[in-house]
Amino acid sequence: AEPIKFGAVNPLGDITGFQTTRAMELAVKEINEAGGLLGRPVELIVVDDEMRPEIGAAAIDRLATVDNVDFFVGGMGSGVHLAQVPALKKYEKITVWMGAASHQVEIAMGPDADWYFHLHPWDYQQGASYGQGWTDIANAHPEIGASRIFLAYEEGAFGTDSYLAYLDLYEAAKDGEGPYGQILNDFAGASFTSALLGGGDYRAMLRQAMDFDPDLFIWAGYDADAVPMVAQAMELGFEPPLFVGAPPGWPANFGDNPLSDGVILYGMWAPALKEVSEISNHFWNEYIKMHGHEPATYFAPLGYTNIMFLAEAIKAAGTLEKDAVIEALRTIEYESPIGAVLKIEPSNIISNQGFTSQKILQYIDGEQHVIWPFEYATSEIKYPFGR
Amino acid sequence: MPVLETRGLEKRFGGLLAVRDLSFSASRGEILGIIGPNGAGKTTVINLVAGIFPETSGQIYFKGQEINKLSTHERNHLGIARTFQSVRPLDHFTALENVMIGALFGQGMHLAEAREYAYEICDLIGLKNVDRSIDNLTVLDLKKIEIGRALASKPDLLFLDELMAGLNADETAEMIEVVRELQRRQLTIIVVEHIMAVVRELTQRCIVLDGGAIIAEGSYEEVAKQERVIEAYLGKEE
Amino acid sequence: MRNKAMLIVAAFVIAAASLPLFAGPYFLSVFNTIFVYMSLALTWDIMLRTGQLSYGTAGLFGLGAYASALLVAKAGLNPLVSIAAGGAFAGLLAFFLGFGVLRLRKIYFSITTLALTTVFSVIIRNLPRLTGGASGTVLPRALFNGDPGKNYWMIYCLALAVIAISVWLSKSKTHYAINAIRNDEITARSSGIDVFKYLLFIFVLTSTIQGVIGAFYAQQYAFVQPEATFSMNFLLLPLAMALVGGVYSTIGPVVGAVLLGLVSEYLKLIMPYGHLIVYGIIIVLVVLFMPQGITRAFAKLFTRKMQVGGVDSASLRD
Amino acid sequence: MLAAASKKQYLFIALLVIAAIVIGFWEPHALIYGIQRGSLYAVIALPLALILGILGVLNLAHGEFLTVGMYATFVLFSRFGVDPMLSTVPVTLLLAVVGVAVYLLTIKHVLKAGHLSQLLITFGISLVISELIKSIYTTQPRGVFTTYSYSSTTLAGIRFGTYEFLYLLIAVAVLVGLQLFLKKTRLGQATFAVGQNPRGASIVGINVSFVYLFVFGLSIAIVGLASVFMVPRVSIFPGAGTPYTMKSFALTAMAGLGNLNGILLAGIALGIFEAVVNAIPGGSGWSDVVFFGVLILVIMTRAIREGRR
Amino acid sequence: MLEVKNLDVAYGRIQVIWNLSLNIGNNEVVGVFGPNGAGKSTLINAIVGVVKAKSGEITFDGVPIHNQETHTIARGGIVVVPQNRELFPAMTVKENLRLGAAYIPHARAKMDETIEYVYSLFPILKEREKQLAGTMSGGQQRMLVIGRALMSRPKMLILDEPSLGLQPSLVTEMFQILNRIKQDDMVILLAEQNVRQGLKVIDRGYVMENGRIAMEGSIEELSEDEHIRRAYLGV
Ligand SMILES: Nc1ncnc2c1ncn2[C@@H]1O[C@H](COP(=O)(O)OP(=O)(O)OP(=O)(O)O)[C@@H](O)[C@H]1O
Ligand SMILES: Nc1ncnc2c1ncn2[C@@H]1O[C@H](COP(=O)(O)OP(=O)(O)OP(=O)(O)O)[C@@H](O)[C@H]1O
Ligand SMILES: [Mg+2]
Ligand SMILES: [Mg+2]
Repeated sequence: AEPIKFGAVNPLGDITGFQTTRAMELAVKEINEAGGLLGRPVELIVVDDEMRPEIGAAAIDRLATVDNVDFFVGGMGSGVHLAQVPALKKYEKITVWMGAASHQVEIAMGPDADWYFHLHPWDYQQGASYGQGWTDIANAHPEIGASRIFLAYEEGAFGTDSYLAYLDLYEAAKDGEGPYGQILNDFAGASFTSALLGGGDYRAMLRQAMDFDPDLFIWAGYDADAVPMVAQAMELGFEPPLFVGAPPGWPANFGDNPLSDGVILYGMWAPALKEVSEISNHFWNEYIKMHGHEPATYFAPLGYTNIMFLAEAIKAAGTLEKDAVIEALRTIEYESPIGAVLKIEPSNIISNQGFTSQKILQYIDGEQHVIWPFEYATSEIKYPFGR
Repeated sequence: MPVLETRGLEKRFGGLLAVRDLSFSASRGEILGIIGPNGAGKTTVINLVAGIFPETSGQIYFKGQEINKLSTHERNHLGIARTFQSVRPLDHFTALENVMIGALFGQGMHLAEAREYAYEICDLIGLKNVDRSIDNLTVLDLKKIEIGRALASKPDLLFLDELMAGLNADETAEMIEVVRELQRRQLTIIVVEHIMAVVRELTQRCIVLDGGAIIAEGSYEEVAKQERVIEAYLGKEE
Repeated sequence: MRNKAMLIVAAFVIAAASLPLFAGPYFLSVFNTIFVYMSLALTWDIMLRTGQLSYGTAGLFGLGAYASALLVAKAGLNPLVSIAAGGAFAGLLAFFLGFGVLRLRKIYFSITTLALTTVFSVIIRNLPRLTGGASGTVLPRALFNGDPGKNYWMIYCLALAVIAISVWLSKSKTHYAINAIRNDEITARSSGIDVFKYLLFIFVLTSTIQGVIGAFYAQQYAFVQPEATFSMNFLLLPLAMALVGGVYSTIGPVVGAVLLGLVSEYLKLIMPYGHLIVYGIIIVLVVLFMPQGITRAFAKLFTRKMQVGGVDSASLRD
Repeated sequence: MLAAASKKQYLFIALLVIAAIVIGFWEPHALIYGIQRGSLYAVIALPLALILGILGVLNLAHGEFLTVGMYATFVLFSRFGVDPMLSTVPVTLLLAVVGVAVYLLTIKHVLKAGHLSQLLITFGISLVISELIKSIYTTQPRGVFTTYSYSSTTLAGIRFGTYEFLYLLIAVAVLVGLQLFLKKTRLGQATFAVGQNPRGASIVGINVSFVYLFVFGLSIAIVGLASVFMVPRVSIFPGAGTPYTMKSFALTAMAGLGNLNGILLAGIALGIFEAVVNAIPGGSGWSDVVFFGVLILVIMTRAIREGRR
Repeated sequence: MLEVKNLDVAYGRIQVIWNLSLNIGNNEVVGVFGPNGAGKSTLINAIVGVVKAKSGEITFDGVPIHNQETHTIARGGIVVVPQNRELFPAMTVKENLRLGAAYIPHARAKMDETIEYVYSLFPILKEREKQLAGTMSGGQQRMLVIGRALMSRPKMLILDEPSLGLQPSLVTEMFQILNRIKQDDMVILLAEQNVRQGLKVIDRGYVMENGRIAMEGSIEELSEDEHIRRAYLGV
């Protein structure tokens, strides 16, 4: 039978987009092996966006008009996605987008796009979820506090947005409100140039952090910053009790680095989840079996989720009819290998938001472990950071 | 009123005073020769008057107006044109277009007008095959382009810096005719040459520079007799 | 001969103009991008004709984009008007900067224009109140509500205008001035050319165009963001297109942009992973085997001694 | 051209020293970081300047060669457990070979085609190298961790990392080595001559094509040397070297074409400026403006001064 | 000593030398005359390998050199004073001179000696030892390039219009110098527009026209030829 076409736009040259695509291929394979959807096979068509906005936008046009896809999936960078918004609005096809965390996307999309589903937590949601996490952890472990937070953020959109979100959270916390209301007393931030963009010298920033003497030091940058960041902190003798990194991905073999022990990270997923989650375990094994390498970032299971979630909804709707599928996407719950149940809810602007929270993970003995939310925890928190 | 007059002109390059306290003038329709040993400062004088680089001190008057502060192209607009000792053609253009440049910008002509005028000039100086690209032209043609471009800006004062160098007798004679014709058109021409036959033929008056200063002045026959000039410049030959 | 050429050109112009009538949005979108880069490539080339190798196209592109986007977002200006305003802003700034930058030559000019690009983007990033900072500014709606046909016509007209300007320049007096300047500045000055005046004119002209194109880009996708808007792609790709096609001409950048634009789309189609390697190899091969650009290589094939855009190929050795 | 320190340069050195002392008292860390980073910029910029000065090629693939060196060091480390310090010789040699190969395959054939063709071909090369690395190693960063590269000492109550002083050492060594080579050896002198007039050089008996080959190979080897010493301190990813192309270009222009000593001075000066701005709370975001602002200022003042003369 | 056989040279598609043969024996000074564009410089450039011959053969001391590179030819003892100078503009006068000897093994050994000799010929070069070559006046640069060629202590010296731009007294002097060198066992090939002076030093001469040898002969034959007298001697 005529296949159902999923059109994905991913940055294939980047590890995130590359593995996302691989994970999507896995999901499609599994769906088809199980007999497809509505008796029809699923076809995945992927276009590289080269991380260039205009190329990403053209890819939407191509998928919509040349390949005649039924659904849009995929996506990473906010810059590319912003350029795709006008094109997406033009076609109003059901879109289940997994990446692009910037709230600017939400503004651009506006409240009326009922066909648009966004899986990744928005930047402000991530900030909020961490507050919740630290509050929970502080409640569970009286010796752990996060009342002084220092945020180091890279100068680009990703870091700056995090910083702005924190400032809002801090304002609220001053009045005892918001996710950080119960824990945060003092907050400061400083920016740095990411190694990805030619920086890589964090020492001036780290010295500011040291002077501030935080309970929790967190940096929002990229994977390339991870090792030099911890290492330079060591050089300076900077050892905050909680040392947190929030890049979207981590360097290969970061766990093998002796400095990684005790480093906390924010993310949606950790390989260790396979110990506690059936579906995570399944994903992990199948991915390796199919592609011969390990999933390196949470974008891999997210990509898998992206396809599976949509497939489940189609199955539930029993038709490709737009309103029915939208309705199904809004109502079904999907147990994701990410380690959470995916369920659509409204966010600040759009009505179809998927995940709203990240997890708090920690490198312990070279392994990423989940330490919060507690129901997915694979280990106790190691505290304090350092020797 | 002289067309060109300099008063106390000086140019210093680091420790070297290349032109010192130089005062001379040239009047309308005159062909003035500037001669002198290698490194005497002849080319430097041309560069100063043309405004290629600023003088260290002194004044330059052109048609009665002080032009010290003017830039090179403004001086060209006023009517000063020159050729270069080592030819500097514009090799993205044909021979004709090289000449046109002078008419276009020195004279502010329109394209069509400039083209016409450039043909005229090429005719005058005997430049043939003008629509060729210039990268396989002979030295003679390149020199003609130099003079053509300078002429096309309709100058009142024309400097010719070693125009005849590298030409054989035939060609030199041809060039001399060209310069004569220009003189008939009331141009003031200042020639810098090392070929004495040319200087003798062409100039009414010569100034002899040595070490940047005038050591002799007068008709070629007069200066050529002077001991100092022979010693510093001409040598004892012939 | 001449008439035939005119006819072919006219056929191309009309065919391209009627593209929206039969081509789908994808092709429009691809050509839309090609025209954006083509215009930038032409402006870069026009500046190059004066002998100045500019690395500032991305900077003025970005400035135009920001000026236009902010005028729409903050002052509610009509998007079409804002595109003109974006160009005017870039041109005006270029006018003032020109008094300094145009004193420089060679690598000093190049690096300074490049440095200015960074300076612009950092300043914009550090003025979050005005510009939205690092996360940029989103516009309420895209130009023509994202209508691919209208957007196409718009950029097509802009590109045609830039081509026309380029052609006109190569036939005007200015052509003689700027080529003379590139060739030998001393000769140019001595022949009465006001070098600074012409450089300033070209700098302001090309900057204005770059600003307009940037503004169109911003309006079309309805957002500006320092990383995306001041991307090095807006320098390097036009540069590569102009050089691959053949510099110092109108046809070169045009052909280069179309060719590289289509090649990159096609490569992506046949090899999703790693197509950029092939793209790079193609560029290297073009330089090795057609160092004067594709258009001149082909021109040579067809005529013994063809002049492209008024410049003989031999004059490329500088 | 590649002249010894002129009077102006001594003045500049004096100014730099005074500024350094003042900064040293006010914010000693900024001084230290500035010198360390600035030296690194300089080591990487020197070979770029050399290629630009002698071959007249602005090598847009400069940073990609740096990346290649990093990956080579990484591979030696991860496959064979070779400590980066021990990789110095093999990687430097390897990069020399890579440089020679790239030269023979590409650059050599476009030397007469003009600087624009050279610019484009190096752009193509940079694309090929970085995309090739991407397809082999993905964009996921790799790292080589060694404890010594993050050791620190405390001096007069100031704690600072010691490893990066190696950069200063290497910068000085490379600079002195290059100057000795250029001034004292016959090949070095030939290099100058070729840079100014290749045809003239061949007329006096200089093997011009060998000089080109040698200069390119040597330069890329220096890039390799720099990459080895960077590896223990940086993340290794396909774009790791890319930003250094423009930084090197900037330093070369700031020093003035052909002025090798000036590159070290410019590097350190810019490094210190950057570090000072970074040390000011909230300043980090502006450090690029300062870097390029100072660059523009220096270039403009020089142009204006020379214009008046 | 030098033998050129059936030489063809072209710039791209434009051929400028047609089936040209000439030879220069030991201890000979040979002149090449001809109008502008005749191909004198091209011939010289082909001999020293700056342009490559399309066909034909050039041998020096019996060794074929038309496939050698310029620097090898220079080291083999053929050094040229090019018409357009080819100096190192940003180097000092002295550095330019030293470079003339530095890459020719047998000349290197005698560098200091030769430099004094060159200085004695052109005192201004000594005076301006430290001036950058590019800032010297036209005539001074001509002296420098002649001096640089002498620094190489060539077996064969090729001069392409060496008198160009020199002051009259120096032109005389330069030809005297050539007369002197010729006694030191050096072969000289001289292209000149200044035929009157040129005839004073040469043993034999060729006249080139349109890329071909139009005439060959001894000084007497040449100076008596009506055409030569009119076109080159201006009588
Ligand atoms: N830019 C410069 N820097 C230093 N010295 C210079 C510069 N330009 C010229 N000179 C010196 O100034 C003097 C005058 O040079 P100029 O070129 O005017 O001589 P000239 O009379 O034209 O000689 P020639 O007959 O050889 O052309 C020379 O000694 C020359 O070396
Ligand atoms: N690089 C070149 N490219 C194309 N043609 C050239 C080139 N160099 C010289 N020619 C042409 O070759 C012919 C011979 O030139 P050549 O310079 O050898 O003559 P010449 O006898 O030395 O003349 P002159 O007395 O002017 O120096 C001329 O027609 C010239 O235009
Ligand atoms: Mg002179
Ligand atoms: Mg000649």
